[in-house]
Amino acid sequence: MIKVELIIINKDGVRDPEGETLKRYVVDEVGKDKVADVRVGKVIVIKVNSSSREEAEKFVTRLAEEKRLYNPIVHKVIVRSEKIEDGNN
Amino acid sequence: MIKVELIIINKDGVRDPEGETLKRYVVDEVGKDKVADVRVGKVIVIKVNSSSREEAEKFVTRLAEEKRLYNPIVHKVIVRSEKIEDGNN
Amino acid sequence: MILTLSEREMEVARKVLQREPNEAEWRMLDVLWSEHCSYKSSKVFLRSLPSEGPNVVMSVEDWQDAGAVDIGDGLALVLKVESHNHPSAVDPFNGAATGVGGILRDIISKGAMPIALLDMIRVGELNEKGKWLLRNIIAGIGFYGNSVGVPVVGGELSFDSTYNDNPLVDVACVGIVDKGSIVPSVVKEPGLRLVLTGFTGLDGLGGASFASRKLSGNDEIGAVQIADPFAGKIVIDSTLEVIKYVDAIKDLGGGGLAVAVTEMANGLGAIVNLEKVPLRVKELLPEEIIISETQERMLFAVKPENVEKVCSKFKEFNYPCEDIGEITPDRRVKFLYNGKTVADLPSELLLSPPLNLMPSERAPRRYNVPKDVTIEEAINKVLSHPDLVSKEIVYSQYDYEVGTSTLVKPGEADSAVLELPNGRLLALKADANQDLCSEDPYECGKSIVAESFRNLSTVGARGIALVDHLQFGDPRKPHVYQDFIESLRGIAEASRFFSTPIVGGKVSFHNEDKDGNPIKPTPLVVMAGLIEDKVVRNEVREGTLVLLGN
Amino acid sequence: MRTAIIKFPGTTCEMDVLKALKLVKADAEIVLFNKFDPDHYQGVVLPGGFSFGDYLRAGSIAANSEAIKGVKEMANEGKLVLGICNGFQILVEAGILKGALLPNLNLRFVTKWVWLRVKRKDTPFTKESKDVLFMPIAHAEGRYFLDDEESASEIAVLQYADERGVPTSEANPNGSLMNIAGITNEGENVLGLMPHPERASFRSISPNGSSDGLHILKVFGG
Ligand SMILES: Nc1ncnc2c1ncn2[C@@H]1O[C@H](COP(=O)(O)OP(=O)(O)O)[C@@H](O)[C@H]1O
Repeated sequence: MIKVELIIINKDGVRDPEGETLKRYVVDEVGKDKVADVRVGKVIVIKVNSSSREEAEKFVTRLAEEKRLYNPIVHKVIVRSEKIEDGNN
Repeated sequence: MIKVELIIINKDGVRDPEGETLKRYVVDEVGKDKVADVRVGKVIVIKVNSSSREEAEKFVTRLAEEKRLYNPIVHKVIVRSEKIEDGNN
Repeated sequence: MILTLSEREMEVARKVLQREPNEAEWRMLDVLWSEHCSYKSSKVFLRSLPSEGPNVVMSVEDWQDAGAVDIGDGLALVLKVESHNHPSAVDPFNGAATGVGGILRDIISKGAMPIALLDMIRVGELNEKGKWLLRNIIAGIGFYGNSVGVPVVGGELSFDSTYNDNPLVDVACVGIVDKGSIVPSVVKEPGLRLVLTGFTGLDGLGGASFASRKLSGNDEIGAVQIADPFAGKIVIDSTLEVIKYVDAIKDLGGGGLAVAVTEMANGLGAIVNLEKVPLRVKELLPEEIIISETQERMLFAVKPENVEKVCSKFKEFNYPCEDIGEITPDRRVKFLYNGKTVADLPSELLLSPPLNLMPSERAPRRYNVPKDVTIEEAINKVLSHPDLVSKEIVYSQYDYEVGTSTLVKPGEADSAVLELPNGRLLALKADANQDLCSEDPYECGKSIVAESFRNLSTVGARGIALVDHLQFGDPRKPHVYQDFIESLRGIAEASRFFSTPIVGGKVSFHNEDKDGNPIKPTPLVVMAGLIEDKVVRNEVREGTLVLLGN
Repeated sequence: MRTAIIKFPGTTCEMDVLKALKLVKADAEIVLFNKFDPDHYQGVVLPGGFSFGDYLRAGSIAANSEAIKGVKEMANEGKLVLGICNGFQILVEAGILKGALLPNLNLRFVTKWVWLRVKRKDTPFTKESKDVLFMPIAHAEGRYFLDDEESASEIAVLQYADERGVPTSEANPNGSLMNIAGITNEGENVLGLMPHPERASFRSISPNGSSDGLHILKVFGG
């Protein structure tokens, strides 16, 4: 089984109020210089019945596009995968 | 600079209605047997001015705890990091 | 196995059964005899409440899931209040949200369409933790209420350090139903099928009476219930569509199937085939299925020929629905798994825990009036108290317009006003006063009823009924128990005085801080009233100052 | 006009829309998402609510449904399509209308009565409308965004405004680009808006006694 992680996050030009709020918090706390940027997004973790990471990633990427798991106007996506034992994490 | 990724997701035994719904109404439409499980969580990406991955990860973990960015009773967190060139990515 | 039953209670059970109950049976007794389900320490007193009146359709002594009053034109108003304090302390978002889900299911259990919610929030100091609690409680209530389309039309927000570790999250709901179509919670005849909707899972295993335990290597899962308003909405819509085909409805709350089946059978018997229960996770044990408190489930008693009609309405939305057993004449509640008996107990025993009258003792009056305060200090202190700030930040997060009937909206007056389907105008208000109650619970009981009645009158309404919710510390402490008894006496006296019958209520004990100190006594009432003439809108113009009273 | 009000699991405003459409004498009915046949109707309304729990993003799961394919067909045939709140979110997620509706800038759900400037009156929905309308919003994801300001300005039909109809930044409740509250498509037969016209159709519940929502809904009458 392959665990595929799809990270959906706002593109650089699109405002991310949650990240901005968090950054303000952090800056308040620890000083301006410690943190350069904060972004908040969603992650979808999909366990795919497959033995090839490449195939599983392709499947998830296609799914994300066809079913619009993200909106290409505002989001960028990152796909990652790892092989796991059945039933495990 | 270190880019730290903090993934916040429900613990394994805790329900995730969002993932369940996504599986039942979207993912299963594409291939019911193809996917074993879908889970949805949040990702926070923080760029920390630091030269040590370890230090940056510790900083983000502490921040997440102190600012109650997650609820340890419900969520588990996964922390990952990578070194990046300034301003990149 | 951790049980909350006392030695005495266990002796009673053994004596009646003439044997040692098995583990599943102990757990059933544990939940059914829990304070939460059985009211063993409070029932005697609740019976003394003035619960009758010419308009009362269903009241405290009927011991149903909610009370109901006649509002004319063949309609009844169904009313209920409940808290979700402990879950909200652990997980404020899901705790508050599932509280809303629970109260809604109480209303639809009567066949009534929920038309409005109220939320009463009490938290401690606004430090980092207090803010986190408050932010998430509000978000949780909004998440559930908004998602299912029931407007939150009013409530309270109050701060007191007594709630630092134990916030109070109370939610009330009102619904409308044709008087003749109110669905009972109990059955009258054997032979009816038991139909269960919704998946049963690990979540909420052990909420009512035993502490969390390890399950499949995961920790503390049992304590947490995740809110799923989407499922909740399907349950609401579908249940209201099938009421004409069902003989009785119970929602599954504290104590899960054990409590719902036993209370529905109401002295008759039942057989439940646990292998038929739709499961979300495969590894659940039969004993766990019996007491799992997973949300968004309903139990229906249905004539055999109607089972299909009921289930098809749920399956239309891909929602599980199964025939899991039947009501029997033999006065025993039996849970079987693939034909093997898991638990088999007499209904009578399950329904009648030994009542619990505890020692009570009047606490010294706690009048605590600071001396030598200048009028200026007093005014500053009062006006800067967070209880008195604008509550817009709260109610603007709730969809109070859905249903297109909210006439007087949150923030506009001291009560909310709704337009009912028959054109009549309903006013709603909730009140509590922890400061007064900690000084004199009896006077306070009277005072909160009077205050609701006054608040209703400011929009032109006369109170017609109320529900109460009594929130106290550990009743085994004589002062706490005495506070409870006295505040109830005060509430009862005032309701008699105003002719506003008490048609329902709820008791929540064991509200304590982490050092074991009880919270300030916090009884709370929710009153409904009708506007006989037209809505009174208070309008204060520049230059006017209005004072009433002496 | 024969009008369908589509109910998805999680839709909450279908009854309110029906009640309001009756006021303008529309021949409207509520249709379950899996029973919807676009050929039966000349108009369709996607009411507000939380379709499929609004999981992932508001409207995103409903946008994938068969019913929405039917709505797309109707839009292409020039039939009237109105999306209110969650309905607007669905239209955007389905690509029937352009852009995206993002979480409100203050990250909170907000209920509030707002003033709207009617920027375009050349759509069937706003043809004889007043210049300024008063309606409530109730949403958490209503911040309109499009990566092309020029075209956003063209498709904008309604803008959050002050009482006189000026789209000031104070009047913007959610951070929408150019205060946009509602947009149309190229054919002008589709309107999506975040405010709820059906909740502004009954004088008794409007804070100022108006019924401005009927200005939009009347197109389904007759
Ligand atoms: N938790 C809440 N949820 C919804 N509405 C609330 C809440 N708290 C306060 N409100 C509303 O805010 C308004 C003002 O509240 P408050 O100042 O407490 O009034 P009062 O003193 O009459 O109780 C009322 O309309 C009340 O219903």
